[in-house]
Amino acid sequence: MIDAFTLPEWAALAPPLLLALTALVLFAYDSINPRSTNRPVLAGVAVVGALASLVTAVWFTLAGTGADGPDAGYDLWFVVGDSVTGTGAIDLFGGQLVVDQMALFFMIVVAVVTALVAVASYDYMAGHAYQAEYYSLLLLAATGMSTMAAANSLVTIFIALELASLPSYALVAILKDNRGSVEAGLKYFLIGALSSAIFVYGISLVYGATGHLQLEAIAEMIATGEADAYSGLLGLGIVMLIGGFAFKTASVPFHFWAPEAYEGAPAPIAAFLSSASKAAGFVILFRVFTTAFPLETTTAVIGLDWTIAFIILAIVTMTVGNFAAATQQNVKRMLAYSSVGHAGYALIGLAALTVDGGELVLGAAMMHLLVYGFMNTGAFLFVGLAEYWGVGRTFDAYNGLAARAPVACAALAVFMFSLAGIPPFGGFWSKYFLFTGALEAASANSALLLVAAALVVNSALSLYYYSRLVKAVWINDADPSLDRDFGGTPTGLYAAILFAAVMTVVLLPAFGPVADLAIDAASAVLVS
Amino acid sequence: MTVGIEYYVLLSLALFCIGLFGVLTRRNALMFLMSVELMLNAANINLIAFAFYHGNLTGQVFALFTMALAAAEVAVGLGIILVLYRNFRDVDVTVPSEMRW
Amino acid sequence: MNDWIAIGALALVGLLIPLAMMAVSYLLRPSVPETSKRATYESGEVPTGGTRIRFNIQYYMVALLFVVFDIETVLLFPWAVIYTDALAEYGLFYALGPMLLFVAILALGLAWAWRNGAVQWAKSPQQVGTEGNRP
Amino acid sequence: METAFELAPAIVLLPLAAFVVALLFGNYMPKKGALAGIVATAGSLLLSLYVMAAVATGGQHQETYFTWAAGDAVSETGVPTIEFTFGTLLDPLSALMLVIVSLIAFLVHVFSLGYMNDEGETGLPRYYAELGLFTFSMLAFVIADNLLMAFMFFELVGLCSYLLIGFWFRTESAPSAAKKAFLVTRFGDYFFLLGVVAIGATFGTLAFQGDGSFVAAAGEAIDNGETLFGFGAETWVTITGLLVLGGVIGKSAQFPLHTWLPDAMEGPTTVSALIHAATMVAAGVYLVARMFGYYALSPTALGIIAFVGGFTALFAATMGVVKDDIKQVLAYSTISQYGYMMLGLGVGGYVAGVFHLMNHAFFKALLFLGAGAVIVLMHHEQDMWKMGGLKDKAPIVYYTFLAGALALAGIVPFSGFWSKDEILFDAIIVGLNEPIFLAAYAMGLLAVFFTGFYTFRMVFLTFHGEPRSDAARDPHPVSWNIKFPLLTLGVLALVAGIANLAPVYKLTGLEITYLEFWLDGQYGGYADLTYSAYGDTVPFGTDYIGSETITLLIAAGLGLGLAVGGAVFAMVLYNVPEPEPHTENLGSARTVLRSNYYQDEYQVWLAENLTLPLARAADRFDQTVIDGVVNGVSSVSLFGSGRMKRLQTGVVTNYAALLIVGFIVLLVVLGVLGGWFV
Repeated sequence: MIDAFTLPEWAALAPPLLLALTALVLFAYDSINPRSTNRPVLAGVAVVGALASLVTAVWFTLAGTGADGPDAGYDLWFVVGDSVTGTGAIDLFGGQLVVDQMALFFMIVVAVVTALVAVASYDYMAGHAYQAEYYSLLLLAATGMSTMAAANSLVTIFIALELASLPSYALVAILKDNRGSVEAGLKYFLIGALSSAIFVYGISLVYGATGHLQLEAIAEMIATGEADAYSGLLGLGIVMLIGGFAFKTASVPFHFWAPEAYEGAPAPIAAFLSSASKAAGFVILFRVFTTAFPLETTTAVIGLDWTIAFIILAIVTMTVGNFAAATQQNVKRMLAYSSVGHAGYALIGLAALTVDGGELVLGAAMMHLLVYGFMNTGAFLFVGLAEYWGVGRTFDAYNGLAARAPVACAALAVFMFSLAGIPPFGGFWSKYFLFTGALEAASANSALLLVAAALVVNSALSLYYYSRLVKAVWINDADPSLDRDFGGTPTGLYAAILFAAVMTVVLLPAFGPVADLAIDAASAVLVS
Repeated sequence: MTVGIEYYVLLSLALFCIGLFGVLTRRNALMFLMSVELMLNAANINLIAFAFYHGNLTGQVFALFTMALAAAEVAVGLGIILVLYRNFRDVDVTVPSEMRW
Repeated sequence: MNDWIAIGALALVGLLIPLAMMAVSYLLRPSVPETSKRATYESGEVPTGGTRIRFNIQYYMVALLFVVFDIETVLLFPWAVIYTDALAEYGLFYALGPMLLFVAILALGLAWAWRNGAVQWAKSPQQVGTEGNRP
Repeated sequence: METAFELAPAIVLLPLAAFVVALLFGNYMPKKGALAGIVATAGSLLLSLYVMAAVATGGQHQETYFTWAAGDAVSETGVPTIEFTFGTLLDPLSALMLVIVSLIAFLVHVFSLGYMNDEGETGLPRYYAELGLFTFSMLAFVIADNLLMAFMFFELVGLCSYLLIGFWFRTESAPSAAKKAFLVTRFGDYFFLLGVVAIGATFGTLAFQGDGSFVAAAGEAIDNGETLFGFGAETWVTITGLLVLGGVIGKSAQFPLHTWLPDAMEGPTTVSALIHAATMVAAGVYLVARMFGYYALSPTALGIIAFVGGFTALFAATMGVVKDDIKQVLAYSTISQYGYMMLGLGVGGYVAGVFHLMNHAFFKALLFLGAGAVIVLMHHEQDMWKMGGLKDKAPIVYYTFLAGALALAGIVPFSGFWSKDEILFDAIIVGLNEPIFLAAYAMGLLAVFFTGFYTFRMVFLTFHGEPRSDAARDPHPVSWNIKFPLLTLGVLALVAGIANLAPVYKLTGLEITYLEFWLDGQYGGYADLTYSAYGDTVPFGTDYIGSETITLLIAAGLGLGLAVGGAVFAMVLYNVPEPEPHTENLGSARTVLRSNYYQDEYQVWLAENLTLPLARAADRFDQTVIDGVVNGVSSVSLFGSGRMKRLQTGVVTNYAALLIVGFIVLLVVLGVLGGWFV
């Protein structure tokens, strides 16, 4: 280990910094060479940046950056600080940002999705005027999401959240002459602005109750009983914070933007928002509620176990998402609602926390978000492929696509079955862990039996509409009167879809290490 | 002479509710945006009042960030409203409702 | 005697005086309706068109730039307040560096906006020509 | 020594690599992927020999490579956790089997060059890929260190068997035979799976070896007189053992699940040699040997194994007598010979069973490859009545085939004699103590005569006499790649008996029973997996007629005499220039035998008259009751879905309102629950 090259501690932020740098490079390129439509260079730079971020995040994870315990990491060529010795989470800027295993885990998710989306956009956005803007907005949003993973203070959380949101609004509406895109952007923006207003107000109330914005400091104030006098403010503030997070994660009742935004947005952006943005929303949700509002002490102050809020949200979100998805005729909209449903599954991670445990279920939620990052991105990119070919939007329009594109359709089947949680795919394990986690916690709180039951019922229902899509592409015959004119084979889209499919499958055998990492990360934030 | 903190909270709450009312009733996108700004400013009042109350500057600095972000949000929002007008010939937020159910 | 009473009285007076003046003038003035009186006043020019005309899009562009840059200045203030102390404690690099980086990023944004024609009032025919080709 | 064990996974993975290579690049390679398979199996063979050498010098190895699931499920015996793993267990038994499998796989690959490539078959990359996958699965099955892993690869070899039987899928019979093989063995495997689950749930472990193995746990449970799932421990061990035996009976083609094997001859002859004679069919017997310690705990299970084996040996041998197709004869003889192995294991003759397994692998692979060579010679004619006189045209094929036939018939000194004799000896000494086993012995003994008869009937019809068709008069030449495997195996068929000359030892006291020492762990191995450890557990006593030597001589004499008798009878009937079928002389028995004792018919009858009505009833129940409920639920859900999505009105102001309402409802609910309003 002696020969490792040691980087300063701030280098632990390399994944978001690399994304930001790439965004600025794209901006600079566009300033020098305005309105360039040199797609290979622009998409290439974006992909390279995302991959660099991914590689550093994976590298840090392997090297044990932010991990605890002496044997946390492997001997690698360069490391951050003295992290190999397992000194635990790295606090930066006075605790405003923190890099630990959970942060790195979600940085990986964000970077992977960004890379996939950037690759897919190469074809999807061909012929679009604002190439450089598109990619730099994409990377700025990714920067925000990556920073959200590391944010450890309500200030940084809010800034990162807005940094992720604002470019997203623009990205959704980037097809300026497409009424759907503009409508989606408008709705997303309006609901987003409203939610962020509620969120900031929540922050101000929490600040009022505790006098701090840094998460550990808030927890300390709550623990020492100095916030006792403001339990009402704190309670209202917490609920408002939940509102802000619910927007970001597309959870009911802040989900209304999601179906429209995903349906109207360009398919890669829909993939990006529904995977990376959701994951980033969840990471701050997890961090805020595990770090700033530890269950035991917070319950003492506000007189209420906040898991109840998540139990309600989880059940309602699952149910609304899946039920609304069941009878959709538009594939993209079906996926959008299913994405709402999946937010409900991930919420179980917080709903099933207990005073003395829950790292399994929290880890399971993190795993689910990772797997979801692949399978859902892939599914949306498949829709992107269909849009690229102009086959139409409804289930019927997808009939018999397998004859034209068997490989992509096989990948689609993988995504659908994995989303439904059918055993041979990655989606099964994470859902299974969520289920067992909920059952385990049910001994402490029997309401979780309801959550587990809702999970099962909704999964069963989801199988219905997921398999409908598989049936459409594989079994139904195309309408012979339709003379479809497929373009060529878009390499970028195909590559992204296939990579996502392979990862969805490969995650099954690799689930052991992934699960270990997620559970480690979860227990680290729960203990602190 | 100081004013009790609860009055500031009441003021900000009132402002917040006015903003909320505007959000729920106004159909003009710009008015919607302004109402949201009101809500954000309500939060700012809280932050600054509590910063004063707790005797630290965190809240004030955060209020500055909130203002900056509100400005950025408006910038993006105006952009979206411009394309809204170009596509729908209107800035009524209830007009675009093609995507539903 | 509460201080608030003085403030209340001031507010009351502040409201009363203009209201009273408007009331008085309403009572005293003669009412002679006439078209030219009802017309919109535009510095003596004859008004043309309605009031609700569309402004050039560039107004918005400049306004947006202004809003963003104006507000970003706000962030300079807290930095300026602690600059001297920070200089003493952390040295020039850590005190000045971040702000330079911040300004540099803003400058990059400005450069981008400039190059993309955000501050351009009129388009040359050539630009209009290339513009037409874009979807 | 450690290196050998560290390299052990490579034995398994090399054929897997060959599978991938043949599948992906087979079309672009010379010989269409055969070379990849040959290289891989040769590598496996060398490594297997290395492992064998390591075991021979006192090594043994057990290692878990991958735990793919672990859980906290309390077993019936109180073990708190259970783990599902992939691991290897290298001991004398598995090392021996590794060598057998990789050797035969290697030879079959070489033979395939002559049988498949030179004959201009199409689809060769698929063929070699499937062979590679099969070899991989079989080797992985052999080194499995736990029952679940064994089951998984047991299934995988079944899949490969299905694929390879159906290799000529464009014909009518091959796909049908493949399906039959798959379904019949699956029927047995179903019980096997139940057995795996039962054993796992009972003992909380599926390991074969060590203190934490289910064998040890079962022994303990019996010793402590525990009650498992409401049964006495021994009864429960019997039940679970018999469930696992279901898979064995299916895979090793024992009565009554033997019907698939004759049909499986639709596959290429090389496949028959590798899969349906030497290795995959052996998987069942190997599994019994692998968990012999478990069966040894239950006399009932052993008795059933012995009787199934003895009966199958006789039953299949009688059917072999009347077949005209050379491969059919061999198929029935395979069934019969596996019956012997089961008989041997069932009477506690662990060494005898494994010995016969080894010998049979060699001589039956030899016979099948010989038959393959004959088929090449005969321009793809399999009917023995159209052959004849090939002896002089293809001497190498003839003499190697003859060596295999002598071994199969059990003529001294060929390998088959020694192992079959040992099985029968083990059976008789147990039978003398417990007379009921005498019946099993008698069946086994009687089968010896039939074996001798059909074997030599086959030899004489094929090679002797006058050529009875144009093809036989002008055979197609065969090249080195056919002769080389035949010679190798011919030598082995002749000399493999040296491995365990038990009669010689008993008569002269020369300590040359190497296989027994080997399996007894005297060179290396785990103490709980040795012959003597099993011997202590096996609940049967033994008796002799007079002394051991006399019994031995009687048994050997009877066996050899009957075998020679059968052979001579066959010679009298068929070693003439123009042989007659003679089957008319059997009268009505001929019809029965030709129809394979109506086994297929009664199974079809069972399927049509029992299973089908049951399935219909279940279907009706499903259609009305279950589907009614399901459809009801789904209509309700879809209706609910229709309502639910109406929430999304498309008007953003409504969203804001609903959002606020939702938020306030949440706030109120939480406030009420948290008592904020009081």
